[in-house]
Amino acid sequence: MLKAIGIGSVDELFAPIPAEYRLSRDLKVPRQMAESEIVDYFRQRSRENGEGYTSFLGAGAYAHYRPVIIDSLISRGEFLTAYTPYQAEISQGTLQSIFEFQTMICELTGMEVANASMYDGSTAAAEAVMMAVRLTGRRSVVLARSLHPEYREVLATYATHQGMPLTVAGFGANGRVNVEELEKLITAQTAAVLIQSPNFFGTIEDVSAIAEIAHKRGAMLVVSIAEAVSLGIVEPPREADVIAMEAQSFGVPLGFGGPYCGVIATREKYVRQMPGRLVGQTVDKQGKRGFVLTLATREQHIRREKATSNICTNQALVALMVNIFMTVYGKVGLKELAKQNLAKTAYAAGQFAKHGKVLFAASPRFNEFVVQTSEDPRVINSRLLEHKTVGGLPLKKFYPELGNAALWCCTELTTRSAIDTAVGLVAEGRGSASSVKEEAGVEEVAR
Amino acid sequence: MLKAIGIGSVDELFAPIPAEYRLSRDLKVPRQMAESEIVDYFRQRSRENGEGYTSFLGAGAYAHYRPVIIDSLISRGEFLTAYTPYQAEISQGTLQSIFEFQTMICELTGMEVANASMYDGSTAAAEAVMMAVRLTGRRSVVLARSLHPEYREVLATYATHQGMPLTVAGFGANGRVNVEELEKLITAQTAAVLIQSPNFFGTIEDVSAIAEIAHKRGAMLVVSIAEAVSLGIVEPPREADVIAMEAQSFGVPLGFGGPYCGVIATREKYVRQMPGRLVGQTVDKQGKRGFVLTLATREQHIRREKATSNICTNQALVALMVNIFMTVYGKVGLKELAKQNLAKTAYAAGQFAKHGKVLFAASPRFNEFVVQTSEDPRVINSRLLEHKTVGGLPLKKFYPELGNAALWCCTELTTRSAIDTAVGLVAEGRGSASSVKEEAGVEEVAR
Amino acid sequence: MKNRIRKATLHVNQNEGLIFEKSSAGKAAWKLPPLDVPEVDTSNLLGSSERNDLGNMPEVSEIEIIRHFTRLSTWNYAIDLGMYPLGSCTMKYNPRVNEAVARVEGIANGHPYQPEKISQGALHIFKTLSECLIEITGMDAITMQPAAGAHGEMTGLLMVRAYHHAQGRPRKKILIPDSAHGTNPATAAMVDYAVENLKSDSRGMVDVGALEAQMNEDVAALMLTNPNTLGVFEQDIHKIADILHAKGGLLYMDGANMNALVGKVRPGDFGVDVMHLNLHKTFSTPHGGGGPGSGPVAIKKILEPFLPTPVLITKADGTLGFEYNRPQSVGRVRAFYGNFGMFVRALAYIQANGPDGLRQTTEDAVLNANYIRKGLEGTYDLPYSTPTMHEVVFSDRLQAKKGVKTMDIAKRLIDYGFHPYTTAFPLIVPGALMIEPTESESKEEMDLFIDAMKSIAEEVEENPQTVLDAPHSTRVSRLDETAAARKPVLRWKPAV
Amino acid sequence: MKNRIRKATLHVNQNEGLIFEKSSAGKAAWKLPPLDVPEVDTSNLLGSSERNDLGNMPEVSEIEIIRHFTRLSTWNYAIDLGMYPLGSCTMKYNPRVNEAVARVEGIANGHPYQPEKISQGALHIFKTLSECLIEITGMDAITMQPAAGAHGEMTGLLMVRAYHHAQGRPRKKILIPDSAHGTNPATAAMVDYAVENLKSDSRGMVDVGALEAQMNEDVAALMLTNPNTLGVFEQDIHKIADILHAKGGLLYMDGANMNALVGKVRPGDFGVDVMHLNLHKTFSTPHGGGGPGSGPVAIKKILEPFLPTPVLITKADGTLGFEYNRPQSVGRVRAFYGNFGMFVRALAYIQANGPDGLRQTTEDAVLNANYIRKGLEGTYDLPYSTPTMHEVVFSDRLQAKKGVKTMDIAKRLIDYGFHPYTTAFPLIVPGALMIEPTESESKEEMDLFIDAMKSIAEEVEENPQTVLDAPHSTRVSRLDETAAARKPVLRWKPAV
Ligand SMILES: Cc1ncc(COP(=O)(O)O)c(C=O)c1O
Ligand SMILES: Cc1ncc(COP(=O)(O)O)c(C=O)c1O
Repeated sequence: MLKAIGIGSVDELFAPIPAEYRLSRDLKVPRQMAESEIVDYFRQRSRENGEGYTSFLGAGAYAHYRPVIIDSLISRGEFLTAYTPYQAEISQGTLQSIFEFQTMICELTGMEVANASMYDGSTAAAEAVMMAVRLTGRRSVVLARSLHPEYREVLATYATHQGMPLTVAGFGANGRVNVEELEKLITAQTAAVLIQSPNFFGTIEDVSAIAEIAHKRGAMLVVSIAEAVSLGIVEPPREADVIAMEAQSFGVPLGFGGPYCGVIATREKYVRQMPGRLVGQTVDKQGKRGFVLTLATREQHIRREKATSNICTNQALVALMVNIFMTVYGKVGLKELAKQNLAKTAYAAGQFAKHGKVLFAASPRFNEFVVQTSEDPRVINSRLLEHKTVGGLPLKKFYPELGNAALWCCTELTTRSAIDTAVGLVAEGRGSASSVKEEAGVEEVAR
Repeated sequence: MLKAIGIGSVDELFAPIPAEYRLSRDLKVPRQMAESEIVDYFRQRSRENGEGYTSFLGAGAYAHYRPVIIDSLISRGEFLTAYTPYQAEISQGTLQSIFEFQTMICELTGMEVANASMYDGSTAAAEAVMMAVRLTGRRSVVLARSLHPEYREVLATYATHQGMPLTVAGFGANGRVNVEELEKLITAQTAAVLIQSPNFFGTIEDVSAIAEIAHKRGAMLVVSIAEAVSLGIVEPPREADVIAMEAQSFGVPLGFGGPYCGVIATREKYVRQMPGRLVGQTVDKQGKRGFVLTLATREQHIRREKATSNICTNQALVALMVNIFMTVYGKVGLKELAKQNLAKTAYAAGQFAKHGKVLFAASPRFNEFVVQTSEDPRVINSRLLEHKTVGGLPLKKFYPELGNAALWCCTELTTRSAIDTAVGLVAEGRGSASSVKEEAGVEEVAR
Repeated sequence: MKNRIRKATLHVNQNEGLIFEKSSAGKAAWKLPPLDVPEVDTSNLLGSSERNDLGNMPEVSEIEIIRHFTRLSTWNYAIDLGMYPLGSCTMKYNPRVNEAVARVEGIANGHPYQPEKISQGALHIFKTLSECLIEITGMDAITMQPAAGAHGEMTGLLMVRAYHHAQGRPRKKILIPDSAHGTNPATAAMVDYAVENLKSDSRGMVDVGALEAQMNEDVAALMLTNPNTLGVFEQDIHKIADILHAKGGLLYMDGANMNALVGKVRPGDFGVDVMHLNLHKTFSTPHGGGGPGSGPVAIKKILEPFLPTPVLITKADGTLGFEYNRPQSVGRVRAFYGNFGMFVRALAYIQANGPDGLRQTTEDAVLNANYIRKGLEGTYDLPYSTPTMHEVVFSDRLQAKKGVKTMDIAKRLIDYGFHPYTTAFPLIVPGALMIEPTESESKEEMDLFIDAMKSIAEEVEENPQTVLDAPHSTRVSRLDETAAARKPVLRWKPAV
Repeated sequence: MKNRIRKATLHVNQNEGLIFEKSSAGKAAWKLPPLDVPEVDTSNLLGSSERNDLGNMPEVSEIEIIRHFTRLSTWNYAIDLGMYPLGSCTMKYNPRVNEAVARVEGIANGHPYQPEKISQGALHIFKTLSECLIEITGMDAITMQPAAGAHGEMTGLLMVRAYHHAQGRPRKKILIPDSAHGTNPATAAMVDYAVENLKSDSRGMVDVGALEAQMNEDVAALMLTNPNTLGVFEQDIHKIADILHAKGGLLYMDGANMNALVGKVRPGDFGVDVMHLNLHKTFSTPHGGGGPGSGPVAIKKILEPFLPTPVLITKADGTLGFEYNRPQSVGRVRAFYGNFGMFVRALAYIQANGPDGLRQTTEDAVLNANYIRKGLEGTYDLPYSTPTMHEVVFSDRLQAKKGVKTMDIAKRLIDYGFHPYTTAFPLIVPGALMIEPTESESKEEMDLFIDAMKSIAEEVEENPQTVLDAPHSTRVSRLDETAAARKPVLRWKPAV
């Protein structure tokens, strides 16, 4: 090949790089490893990473069963190693599956249009809010304190640097948004009200009430959904103007936090302000049905600085996992699945109520609940950890006002015996002031 | 559908079955389980099945590294869920890959033709012998005691029920076939001489010497190869008339003994007496190259009781694993792989020689060797087992004449530290008469 | 042609040469870890046994291998792509969970000789499946060793042979109906039995009269497929068994068609003494382009002493293990314990179905076959009007008048997006179209199939040539099999 | 057309409707375990929040799902099928071992909030990869949080913004060359910066004079892609950096084209202050039809205080953990820690290559691009003769004379068995053909590509219509995008 090109050595090709910058040494990265060594390396890391632990963690990342066929199908090279479907004639597989994804998201959320995916639930929420800002021409935002704390942080990052004022509405004793407070915070400048339902505590918000308040003032309501499985049994926030969802629960591995699958769904009339890719149906020269990326004039590669967002690569393959999961469970399965989550959680909350205080018990919840204990939950968790069990998420860091509280989650995978064991271990420390030994353990499990 | 067929209930379709035999109860099999339960069940069984043990077992089933792409490729539905390629126009994928498989087997064995696979190495050996019986018109067989004991049992099963006399030639102090004895056993009735190389002890036989003896008497030489990786560095038995191989070493999981991949390779002139499927090259109507199943007139579906064998379904998908493995390592890799096996084994044998007696040390070997100890190897193994290590295969059952001997195997996956640990543990019991406690353990690990 | 074909279309497809044609020195897809023991001098260790050259083995990169086999795969038809109605092959869905559990570490990597103490997991799977299969067949014991159906036939007949020997009067022959699969006579011959043909009657069943006449003390057994290869249940099965047993013969059942019976009737209950199962048919293990299979043989008590060794047992301490010491055994039929990986898949299939699921499966399989029979009756000739179980056999009699044979119709089906049915078998139906949909097919898919078959029948009338020249849509057209057999090219050779 | 096309052919392909069109009540592909806790009265628990209807969600069987997606997949082109020379996208081989290790239990199932004590495995991967990327880029620190390149750009510019604020003098604009990718200006706008265009010179590089003139205290940073989107290395990069730094501006590098530099030169060494990487380009994580990606941002010391939270640290006790308390941080850009699954794949890629492998990879990528340039020079117009690094950009000027545009040539390439190159980008080349082979392509595959491109050029002369009507071999012909955008149909609705 060198000959064909007419050069003597490959280095000649790097001549354009000023000599003084060229690297004359090896990079300091691990030496080349055989495939067997690579596999061993990651197996080892896996053993250091909670392999085989029982967990009661949720809080925006949920452990649901992943049907085997998801990986069988997404592992097909035709899906795995294709690029964004710009060339429609040889991308119909990806395009039709996205069209089906958009359809199912609409069916589940009660919205009219959905996009092909966003990075995750938190960025989807932020982009949804900016969408409202563009649509209303207003710039301030009111968000709920019962929204996932990290989602709030992300919105803050996106908003503050654009000089968008944010105000936060607290929650009441029922674990729901304090509607009176919210109402006061909404002004003529409020572009959007952002809430989550089921909210961070697993409590289902009174969406219609909040929608009414927001709309009365001409603000748009953006609802974030972090636990997609709830849609099987919980009425979707149909009164919302935009829904920003995290679909990880639908067949996406926990994977230590990502990749996940954000989605934005909204009303048809808002579609031209929607960020992200959209697939539309059309016909070919022979009138045969086909699918293409459409409304690209919203996007960066056409509109550049005037685009609705800078998003380009999204989470396509993860959206395909979600798509397959939704197809496997479908109309009946999703409901039954959600029911099991509800039942396990109801049982667990009931058991905990016997030994600790379960907060917000009055309001409807899906698969998470907050348990308040006399003991510091971090101490409790270090005790559970010795039994290969990961307890609920200590809330001190996010909600100091709740004292010794932790957020517990149960899914269809949580067994009764695991619940009973955990409840027992929590009860053990009842009333006891944390011993020194336990205190020692605290830091390590603190988040 | 019932309506379309014109019946009232499905049961009407089962009317042809005499009522007295129809089953009116549920089958007593496990209740229907959810996919998640099935996965849990097998995970549990896996934990009870030597998961995470280090092993020094070979003896016809070898632990080599399996490149990841093998499963990525054979998992494609187009390979996994296709039937035998009878309809060539929509089976070219399977057909071409078998043609490549046949070619590589020929390259490695030095033979002229190879079939598409047999059940395993043991049945391949038995069918190869029967092939010799048909070709020579003679009926008796001489086999080597250094042939895998279970292969000998299988041949006995196939042969005795056809009234084919079998005689066995022992091995000498060098671990190779006793040539003098062999020579005496070969008669004018001897259809075939069957040996294994590397033999059951890992020792490489003097194939040319044996071939000469056999051919001198008009008998055919059938050589069985159980450790395919040896072909990377050990000269193939080119003087053989038929080679019966077990290709499990080439990328096939140990899988507790199966499915594996037998193969028969021989000379062109014997092809019409060869059992099993064969793929041949041809052209289509436009003269385009294509592949088809050929010489089917040897097979049961055409010749029925006159067929060369009754084999129909073979081990196609396993042969595809083997094919991919051979393609991954190829001309250079297979040699380097074999070299590593040789080096690990040489090191291990050297270490063992310091503490026990390594038999047959004078002859060339590949990746197995026999260690003789004062202690009963079953006692040694129960000690190793406590360190999650599976020692060599105790040989008493198969070769009582060798006393306290065990067959050890090392592959590229055996680490130096694992070898040192094992050697240390074997040394521990040196000279010591097995204690009572140890004796207790014996039965459980006895084979 | 276009407008008629609804299920398939043309699409661009990659060509691909032989891997050897892509090979060039220096390319590699492998990498070994650094050696942690001293290098060795191979010629010193191996002497004259050292090999120096690996001939024409390929040298290619990993992406070339991925592309090579991915491209090749796209030339295959498969269950995963559509209906695969091969009669007698039971091409049902191969559940992916089966593949997943077969790859769980301890199950995929267990060594056959590892101590029983640390093999309880595998042995438990072995035992559970054995018990399920015994219950499903209504027999008393089972061997899991045979690697496929034909291997099971051999194992079964060996036990029959050993049984008669033990009785002190060996027998000479096996009766086999003319409708039987080729492996039946081939197997009988392999175990040194003479094969005697048994005629079928007008209903396509065993002619009981003829059997009565042919049965005598020389007959070791009758090998019967039930439902037989016409998809017909042998209604006189009990009479048949009685006739055999009366003269000391045994009834062997080829269980290839168990998909018509599971959960509805048990061979053990209607007089079968020995039978094999095809886990790769009835129990959903994948065909993989021609295997691996698994052909367990279930037997009645009288044959138990003759089971191949080893036999799985529960030991005194309650753990599972193998018994090797069985003096009357026919011996081993293969190394180790059988195609264990297939046991895992078959058990997963049984667990996923449960008692009700298994029954339902059988009912759907039979229902589907009858739906297709109904749909094509009249369009194609139905040589036997006897009730259909899991598969239906038509003949090309009507189309043959136009010179179109079953194989031509089969090839034309490819253009319509289907895999052909089984052609030219059973032999008692000249020009057979042997169709087995299995329970896996939806009404939608079967309607498309019926449609396609009818449309082809019309084409045969309107312009037979289209059918005779089919397939038209595959990357290769009909291949010259005669040439392939006349001058066999069975391996690639470098151009000289 | 046939005889010219060597790499592809036609083959039968399955049609497939929308999943909703296959749905019918009662079909199911799911099964839940029996509930081990008391059933609950949902309406009692949820009251008015209870949902009763899931609308038109599908009901299908498992085999239908397997077939649905398997059939759909066969309509896609992919790296696994052949050369995918999309310029700027670095469509290299995606190693399968990456997929395997990403699925190892503890790695696939780790919860982001599980105690750090039992997360050391994931954190170790995180740390090792971070260190590798810092070494490869020659920068001082890194954040792994961004989910893709554009997200990385935003994160980088937020840090730039925070830096200038901390300096006490916020700035208004970002300079962006006219050759830049669309995400660059879009990102600048998202973080409230004005975008000012920077002209390229005749060599396709930044016009240093123009830069000198445009640079002032209002400029926060220059966003530069290097090699730029013409595949040209910005030789005056050091001058450019100096000009920016002299006036207090920062140099942002879009690292999308790092595949041309890894192991040969480090951006940190030639003056870059902040840059993003695309693990889904340079580091072989699969594109998956449009993601997931990962866009880590590497920075110089001066920007470290502004890194998004949390930041990975080694704690007093030597274990790894996250630091959340970083007062000057720009804040989070997403929940949790980034697309961790992609980190696993990228690290596996680095391990499989090692220092020599990484350098070799870069050399091969550049060599391949130059081989293609050489092969097509003369046949296609090369607007910039400046030396080519990892990709080469031609224009359709010669073919346009016959009315054939870059998109037409691209569509015709499909018939030849290739995925098209990138069309109509960069904007400074009207009718661009942007070709990036990557290191993964063999000479054989590239020769076929060059051949195809030349053959198409001839077709343009002989009969342009064939090219204008292309593709001819795909199951759908060119689709009506205008209609799609005019009356958008963005979801399936049941026929009423
Ligand atoms: C009726 C019948 N018997 C026996 C066999 C042979 O089974 P196998 O191919 O598993 O050896 C088959 C398989 O084709 C069959 O259809
Ligand atoms: C030069 C350049 N910059 C930025 C991007 C955007 O990266 P991503 O798609 O990962 O957001 C791309 C990807 O297409 C690109 O080619």
